[in-house]
Order: sequence, then C-alpha cells, then structure tokens
Amino acid sequence: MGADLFEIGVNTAKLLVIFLMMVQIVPLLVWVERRGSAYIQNRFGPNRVGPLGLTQLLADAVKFIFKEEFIPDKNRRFIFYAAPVVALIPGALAFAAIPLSIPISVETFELFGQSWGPYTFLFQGYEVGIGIVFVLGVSSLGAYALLMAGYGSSNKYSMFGALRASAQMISYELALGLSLVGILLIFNTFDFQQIIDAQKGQMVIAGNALPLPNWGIFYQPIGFILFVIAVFAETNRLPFDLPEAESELVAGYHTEYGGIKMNMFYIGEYGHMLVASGLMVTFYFGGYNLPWFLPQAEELIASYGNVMAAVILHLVFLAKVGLFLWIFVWVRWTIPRFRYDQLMDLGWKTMLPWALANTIITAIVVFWMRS
Amino acid sequence: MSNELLFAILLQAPLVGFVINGVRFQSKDYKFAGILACSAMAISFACSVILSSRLLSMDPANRHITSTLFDWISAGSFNAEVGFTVDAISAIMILVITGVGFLIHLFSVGYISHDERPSKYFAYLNFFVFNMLLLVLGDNLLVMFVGWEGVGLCSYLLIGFWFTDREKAAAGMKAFITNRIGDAGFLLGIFFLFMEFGTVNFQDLNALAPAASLLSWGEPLVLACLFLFIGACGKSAQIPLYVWLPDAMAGPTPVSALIHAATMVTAGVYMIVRLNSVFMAAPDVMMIIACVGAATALIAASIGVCQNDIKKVLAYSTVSQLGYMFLGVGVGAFMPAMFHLMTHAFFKALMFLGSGSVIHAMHEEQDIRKMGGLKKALPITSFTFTLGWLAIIGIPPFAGFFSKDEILWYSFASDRGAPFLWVIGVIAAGLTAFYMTRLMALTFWGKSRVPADVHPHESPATMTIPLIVLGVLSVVGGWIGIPHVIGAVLPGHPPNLLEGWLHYSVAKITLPQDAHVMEWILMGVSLSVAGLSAIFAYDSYVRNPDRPERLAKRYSRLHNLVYNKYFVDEIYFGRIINPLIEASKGLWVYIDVNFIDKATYQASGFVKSLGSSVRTLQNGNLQTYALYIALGAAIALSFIMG
Amino acid sequence: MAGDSILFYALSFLIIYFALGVLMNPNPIKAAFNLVLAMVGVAGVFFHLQSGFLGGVQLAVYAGAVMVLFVMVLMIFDLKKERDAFSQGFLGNIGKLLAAGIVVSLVINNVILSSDLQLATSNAAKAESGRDTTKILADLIFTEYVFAFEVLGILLLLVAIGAVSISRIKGGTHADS
Amino acid sequence: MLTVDFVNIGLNHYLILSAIVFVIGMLTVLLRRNLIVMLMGIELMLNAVNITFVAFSHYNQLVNGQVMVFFVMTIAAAEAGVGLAICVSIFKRFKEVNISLFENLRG
Repeated sequence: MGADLFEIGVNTAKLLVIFLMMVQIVPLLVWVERRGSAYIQNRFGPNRVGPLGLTQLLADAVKFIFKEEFIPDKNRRFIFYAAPVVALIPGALAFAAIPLSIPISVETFELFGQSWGPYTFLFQGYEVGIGIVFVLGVSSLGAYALLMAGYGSSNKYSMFGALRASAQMISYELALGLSLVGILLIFNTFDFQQIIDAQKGQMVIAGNALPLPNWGIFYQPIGFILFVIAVFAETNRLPFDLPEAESELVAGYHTEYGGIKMNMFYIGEYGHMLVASGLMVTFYFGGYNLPWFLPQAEELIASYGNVMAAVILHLVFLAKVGLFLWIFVWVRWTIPRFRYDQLMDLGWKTMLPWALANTIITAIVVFWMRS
Repeated sequence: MSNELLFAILLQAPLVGFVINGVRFQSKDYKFAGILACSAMAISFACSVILSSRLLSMDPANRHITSTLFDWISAGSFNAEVGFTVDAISAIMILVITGVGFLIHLFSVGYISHDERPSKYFAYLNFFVFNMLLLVLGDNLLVMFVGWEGVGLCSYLLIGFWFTDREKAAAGMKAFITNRIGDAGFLLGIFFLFMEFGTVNFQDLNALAPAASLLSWGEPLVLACLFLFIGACGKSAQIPLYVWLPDAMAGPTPVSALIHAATMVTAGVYMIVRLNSVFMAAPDVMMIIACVGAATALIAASIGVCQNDIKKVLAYSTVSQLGYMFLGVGVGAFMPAMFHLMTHAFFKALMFLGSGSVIHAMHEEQDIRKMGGLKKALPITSFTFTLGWLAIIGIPPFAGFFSKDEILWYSFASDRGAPFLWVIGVIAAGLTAFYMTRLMALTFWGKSRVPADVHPHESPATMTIPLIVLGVLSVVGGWIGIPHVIGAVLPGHPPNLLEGWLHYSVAKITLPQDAHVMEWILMGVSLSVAGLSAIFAYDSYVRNPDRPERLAKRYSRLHNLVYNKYFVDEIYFGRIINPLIEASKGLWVYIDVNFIDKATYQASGFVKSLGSSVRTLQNGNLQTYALYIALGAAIALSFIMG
Repeated sequence: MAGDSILFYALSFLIIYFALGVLMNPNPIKAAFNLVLAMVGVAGVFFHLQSGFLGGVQLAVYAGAVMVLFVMVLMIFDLKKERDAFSQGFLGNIGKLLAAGIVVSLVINNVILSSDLQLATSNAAKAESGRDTTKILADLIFTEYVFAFEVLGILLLLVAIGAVSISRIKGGTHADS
Repeated sequence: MLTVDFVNIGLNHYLILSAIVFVIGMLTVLLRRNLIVMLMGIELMLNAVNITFVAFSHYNQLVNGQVMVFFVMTIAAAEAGVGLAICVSIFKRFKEVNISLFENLRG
C-alpha cells in the first residue's frame, strides 16, 4: 500500500497509463490488421485518410461514438449494457500484472518544502506474488462478458455464439494452464519478475554455455506450441473464432451490438491478445531482457541511468510483444476456421494429452536435475 | 528386500492372481489364466525360498521373522494384530504349499484346458493358496482362523466346481457342513485358550503353556485342547468327521491333490504342532489324539482295501495317512509328524496327479476295474506312480519309509506312546501296502480291461513335468530326516537335518536312549509286514485274479461291512441328521409359527401403524427434507452453543 | 488499520449483497451472475487474507469454470418465465426462516461472546507472504495430505465419467410424463 | 455486556461474515425452487465455509486450513459437475427443473 501521497499518486497514474496503453493500442492494431490483411491478400487496404491511412482510425472512432444506439426489446437491458464493460475488465486486470520493464528507483528529493522518498516504482500496474495464477484466474472471467452479451441480446445467434465461446474457453483453459506448468516447474516460481530474472544471459546446461539466450522457449518448445494454440483459442480469434463465425452465426455474441459498445468488445479482444503476447514474451522470450550478447539491465543502468534503462528495456518488451501481435494478425489471415467438432477434438484429445505428457516429463527431468 | 516386503509379495501374489482371474471369470482363455496363476505361485515360491534361506542364516535358538501389519481388534485387554511369522515350522509349510502348489497349478493348466470356466478355477485355486498362507503364517489364532475359514470356503467352491452335477454340489456342501462342526470346536478352543491365557498369539501361548503342565480333566486348558482337536478333526478328516473327504473327490483331481491331500487337510496337524507346548500340557488329550489317529489310520486303510474308484482309494489312503500324523502328534512326535506331513504332501500329491493323468487318459473313467495294463500306454505316469507307491508303503530309501518309521518308533517308545498304538500302526501299514499294491496292480499291471472305445494316451508336458518333479521329491524327500540309528550305519553318517531344523521349535519328548536294537527290530517288523502284504496283494491281483473273489465270498459279511465303509454315512444319516431334521421340523411347525412369527407380525403391525401416522412428514418435497435438516442443525447448535 | 477495515467492509458488503442477489433474484441466470460476483468477492477476501494462491484458484476454478458451467446449463434450458421461484406454504417458509435465523444468531452470538477466538486479532498475523504460503501449501498437499489428494483425483475422474454417462441417459420409466 | 470492535478487523469479523453468507446459501437451498439455483445455494454455503478456513488459517498461521479449502473446492467442482449432469437429464425428461414438480416419492 502506498506510504504517502506521492507514491499513491504515482501508482494511480501508472494504473491509468497502463489502462490507456491497452485501450490506445487498439486503433493501431486495427490499422495493422487491416493493412496486414490487405498485404497478405494482395490489395491495398485503408490508404485514403491521412498518410498510409493512419488517420482512418480517428474517423472510425468518431463514427463509432456517434452511431445510433440499438437496444434489444427484452427486459435484459442491464446485462446487455454491462457485457461490453465486463469485456474490458479481465484484459486490463491481467495486463496490469505483467512487468513491462525493470523497476525504477527514485532517490530522496525535496518538493514543496518536504523531503520525499526514496521510492522504488515497479514498471507494472501492481505486483501480485502469485503472478500467473492471478492472470489465469482473472482472464478466465472473460467468458462472462460473452455469456452476458449472448444472454442480454435475446437473440439465438448471440446465444449460440456465447455458448460456443464459453465452452471453447473452459475447454482450452485446461491445456493453457497445463502447458504453463512445465515452465513454472523449471523456474520454480509463480512470480513474473523472478521468471524474467531467471531468463537473463546465456543458456548454460551442465556447465557448458550454449550459443542461445537463456529463454523459456529453449527449455519448453512443446509447452510453447501448446501455449500459443491455447492462447489463440482463448482469444477467440481465427482459426478459433467459432463464437462469431459469420457464415454460421451472423456475428455471434456481438450480433446485436453496434457503435461504441461494439468497439469495447474489440478493445477486450485486443486486450486479450496483448495479455497473451505479454505472457508469451514473459514466459518464453525472456520478458524485457535483451539477448546475452547485447547489454543487460545492469550495464544499461550503469551507462544510461535507471530511468533511461527502464525506457529502453520497455521498448525491447514492446518490440517483442509487437512481433507476437503481428503473428496473431498473420495467422488470422492464413489459417481457415475449424469445425466445431475439430475444435473440441483438438482441445481435449490432442492438446490435453500432450500438455499432460509435457508436464510429467518436465517434472521428472526437473526432479532428476535437482536431486 | 525387507522382510515386510517379502511377506507382502508372498501373500499378495496369489491374491492378485485371484483378483485378476476373478474379475475376468467369464474368460475361457485357459492359457492366460494358467500362466497368471502359475506365475503368482512361482513368485510366492521364490519368496518362500528367500524367507527360508534367511531363517537358515539366523541363530537356531531364535529362528523367526515376524511382521506386524496393523492392530486388528483391540478391546480392553484383548488385542489381536494382523501379524505374520515365519519360523522353522511354518517355513516347511510355506515351502510345501507354494512349491507343491506351483507344480499342481502347472498340472492344472493341462488338466483344465477343456473346461468351461478355467479363469474361475484358477481364481479359486489362487485364493485357496492365499488363505492357506494366511493360515500358516498368521502369528495368532485369529489370523489362522481367517485362513482356516478361507480354505474351507475354497474347498467348498472347488469340490462343487462342477456344480451343475447335483451330486458334486452336494459333496461340496457335505464338506462345508462337516467342516463347520469342526470350526465351531476350533472357535470354542480359541475362546478357552483366551480365557486361560488372555492372549491368542502363538509365541505367547507356547511361552505360557508349560507353566500349567499335566492338567487333569475339566481344566479350561484341557477343554481348549479338546475343542481345538475337534477343529483339527474336521479339517483333517479324522474320526468321526472324516466322511467328507472321500466325497470331496468329486472336485477336479488337481484340487484333490492340492487341497485334499497336500495342504488343507494337514492344517489340523500343523495347528497342533504350532501349539505343541499347549498340547503337551494336556497328556490326556494327547492320548485321545493318538488313539483317534491310530483308529482313523486303521479303519480308513481297511475301507481303502475294498474301494474301486481310483480317487476314493487315494482319499481313504489320505485319511489313513492323516491318521498317522495324528498318531504322531498324539505321542509327541511333532518332528516326525511334520516330516510325514511333508513327505506325504510329495507322494500323495504325486499319486493324485498321477490318477488325474490316468483319468484324463481314460476319458473321465475312474473305476479301476475298467483299467489295467496302463503301464505301456502311460509310461511316465506309471513310472512316477510307482515311485509314489514305493514311498507310501514305506520301502527304504523312499521318502515315506523314514517318516512313517519315525512315527511308529515314537508311538512305541516315547513316554506318551504305548505298544498297542504301535501294533495298530503296523497293521495299518500292512493294509496300506495291500491296498496301494492292489491299486497299482489293477491300474497299471496285469491284463488290460480297458473298454475298446477308449485309447489311453500319455498326458502333455505340463502334466508330466510336475509328476516327474514330485516323483524325484518322493524319492529324495525323506533324506533330510534320516533317523539317527540309520544315519549311524550309513556311509558319511548323514545327520537328521529336519530334527536339527525343528529342534528349538517343538516340545521335547523323552525317548529311551540306547535302544537301537529295539528300534532296528521294530523297523524290521513293520517293513516285513508291509512287504509281505504288498507281495500278497501282488500275488492276489496279478497272479491269481480270482482269489479276491473267493475271499470276498468266504468272508462275505466282513466284506460287505468294509465294502460299504462300515455304514458310517448311513449311521450318521439315520441316527444324527434325520432326527435333527425331524426335530427342527417340529420346532418350525409349532414354535416358529405359533410364537416367533406371531411376535414378529405383531411387532411389524405396531411399527406399521406408528409409521402411517407420521408418514405425512415424508411428502416427497426435497425442500421440506432440507428444512428438517436445517431445523435439526439449529436444534443441535442450540444445544452446543445456547 | 483503517485501510484494512475499509477493504473488509467493502468486500463483505459486496459478498452479502450479491449473495442476497442469488437468494432474491427470480431470474436464475441473473442469480448465477450474482453468484459469480459473490465468488469474486470471496476471492478478494482470500487475497486480503494473504492466501493469494487460493484466491487465484477460486477465480480460475470456481468463478471461471464451475460457474460458467452453471450459466451454460441455465442458458441451454432457456426457461421462459420462472414459475414459483420461491417455495409456497406459509408455515414451511416461516420454519425455514426461523431455522436460518436461529443458526445465524447462535453463531454470531457465540463468536462475539467467545473469548477464545478473540485471542487472535489482526495484529497477530504478519509473517506470511503470499508466495511462501503457496510453497507450504504445496508441501502439505504432497506430503501430509497426499492420500486425500490422490483420492480426490480419483473422485474427479469418477465424476467426469459419471457426469458424462448421467447426462447421456435417455428414456426411462418417466420419459413421457 | 457486548462490546464489538468495528474498527480492528479480526477473526471474529470473518466468522460473522461467513455465518451470514452460509445462512443466505442455506435459505437459497430452502426457499428457491429451481434445482440449479439450489445447487448455487450449496456453492454459496461451501464458499462461506472456505472463508472460515482461510480466516482461521491466516490468524492461526497454519496452512493446513488452506489445504482444506483446496479440497473443498475440488469437492465443490465435482458436486457441481454431477449435480448439473443430473439437472440436465431431469430437464431432458420433464422439460422443467422446478423442484416442486418432483414429489413422486411421497410417503
């Protein structure tokens, strides 16, 4: 808990900034998605409004806000309105728990005739000791937004979309959780900060330094693949976008939504992607760390000072996350949608056994290495 | 491996076999079932060997391995644990049970191959072995009793294995019910022992018993021994409870070999040997045991002379040999009794398996009058059977000679023995030689009387290998217990290994020293009686096949009496069972209907009327029931907290 | 300790409010959403009591998975209008309320009166940090309570099979009624 | 004389919270007629019990209570699974999950 006004103020501002970061990344991503799809499909995409069509986003925002509101004719108005807001919560809460860079230390200073500090501000919304468990718990609440949307819309397509979405999410949550157990066993902690710290430097196996960064993906390749697939399913994006499959369900759970409410679902979805990419980077690609042949956090602090180092590493983190966000877009326009039975088969009959096997083998190896 | 683990594997291997085969009881895959059961037995046998070798390396005076699993019953001063002990006595038993058991399982694979329910058969057989091990290894009477009942159950199940045949099912029931009489006695014996000593643990009992030695009638200890002996009579088929064993031959022949010759029926002997110090304190009961044993040996042998069913002959022979063992324990010859138990297990299992092989070859024909001259058709069976025959009639150096002779010598010379017991023993030995030779002659020698449509053939290897192994054992099995007098004249002076092994485990009995001449004379007498009678039988059934007819005609009354087994079954039915049934019917018609039923009806009517008045409470609504629970919780809470 | 008590009262208010929502809301789906929020509140209590792992599990398993099942089932049923949401019968309901009142008043009364429980106040517990508890928890589960843990594993397996087979049952004696 | 400390939050406050939630769950089971809502009442009661476990565990500094919560959650998940399966099969037959319609076992 904050000790004095300054600390409380900074922490609050930090939370706000992180939330805004999540919200503001959406227009950018929409642009990337549209341009990217156009590029993949060999067409132009938005290129009229502003340079490279970048201000298209502003126009879109204005359009969304001023669109006429549509309300279904049933006594479910509260749930209908609540759903888009609920859609924002899990992504925001989860994203705020991921460390985006090294902590910033502030020395004692004088302000308003008072002496403040010293402080250490974490470069993340808040720290939870149990890190990933919290993130998994919060993001599993995401299903409710879809369920509420489906129920509040009083529409059969919406309802089907919601049911599909929630079934899909609880099916893949198992594989998601299990695929992470391997990495947790290796790093022996739930805490993000410790996981990132453990991935510093060069990979060393049995005393031999290998020309690889000490990243989770090289320890858990199968876990990474499973995690990526499960995360795709959790975000309800192609090839797992059955809840909003337009050829079957019009637009699934957000059939009845328009305008800013629709936009909030978008923000929720992209927030989910952001969290997923952040987790991938944190668990499998060394978080904000640079590879071993580039300067590490301590050297950066020594040469550029704490704040600059934090900014540089934050940019590194953002670059890695951006790469994965691009992969999300890329996959969306490359792989066709699954059939529903294929989806369930993949989740229960392929992913779960593989994740279990991966967990068990990792546990045995870890036990053997430690004893 | 730790001892606990060995015990666990030893006991659980057959149990696992039972469970697996029991679960897949409908399967007809006799190979899988057989391999499973046999491997379970092989594992058990290996464990037995390891345990015994560990015993061998221990200090002879304190030779036992104990493993306590958990407290079973703990009530007041009474405390029974589920614990297992292997010592010199039980080591012999577990070796015999698992070793001979393994051979018999192996034999069964071939024997049961054409049956409908092989899995069930092997499941029962494994379960029997488990219970038998429980009986033998249990370190107190209660665990032994569990095993005791368990083997009884398995015996019942296996005798009635072909239960579609009413007669066989009835034989199973007869065995079970007769055993129940003995079991009741056994249980009473346990109660009396507990009353007297306050413990049921064997070690404690044997340690406490000598303090109260040489008691007269009416003492709890004497009664306890008497009741325990009744239990032993039931299980080990002694007069007057022997009638079930010949009928038990209705079961499959390997079962007869395993349960009704080698292992289960010796449980009574084993129990008395285990409690030898207790029995030594009651000399009158020991005398009764000796007399019953001798009488059983004689009477069963005499019945055996006139039987025509190959398995019945062997069954009466078993009863007779068990009589020998009881004669042995009765005169304090615990070591020779265990010795005879072991050698008998070898040669009787061999002969039963041999008869099984014969029956298999003769297409389920058991009447020896329709056999003869099978020596050529069944060379291995015939040869091994001959070894068993030589062993049982006591021809040196075959196994039976040493053990039987030891028993006879003890019965003559020990301070608990008497010459008349020896005389009976020798007569019985002569009869044994006679009927066994008769069996050999009618089955394997002489002219063939096989019906023309039967073509006897030698059995497959799974059946002949056990025969060969048991044949070897029947020859050499006796060499571990060569008596001192014989050992003294043999080159190399082989010691009496068995006596050394059991030295600290059984009570001492006073034997006359320096009576070697007497011992040699007695040995010679019994040997010559047996030999002469064997020669007479050979002469009667091979040389002059019409002589038995003539003799039977001349002594027709005696023949009739013996042929009909002294009318024991008829007497039991006429004098005991039927009167009991009549009396029970009377009780049913008068007492039960008029008093007990009426009382029950009235009580039920009362409860019914009471129930109908409160049945509205049960209105089928789940929430009303929940309300009852909540109210109950509220009331309970107000008692606790209010 | 003002922050502590403010957080406690806020969480208590949320939990009780949404629990009452479960009880009072005649629409089962809305009742289920209320229950979800109550459970999130309970998870908050767990976090507040420095049992972060349990809080996370509460969110992921309870709120996230179990309640999704409830809502899904309710949606599949698509009950038009809840008929008689509450049990009728004046006497019975009085009895039910009475029983509940007795239970709660007895417990509260005893909790307040008891001196034994008063011993442990919020000042007593400070030492545990979230992650350490998780490790102790894991140690306990895999040593002292490992049998119960395995039994629960078997139970879950049986439940999975049982639930599938029960929900697949068709027909039966009352099929047409 | 009752003196209740409203400011310093201690074990007692959590116990009272748990008692209230428990009774609300109990009343849900007793009063609501929808089978699934009754199941939800049971979940509420289990949650109330979990609060006491965690509170005791926190204030006694013993983690054993949390192990119990772990187990209770597992049991609750199992119970919910089977309960919902039963509800589904009941609904399939009767097209209704109102408990007042299922009084066939009247005595």
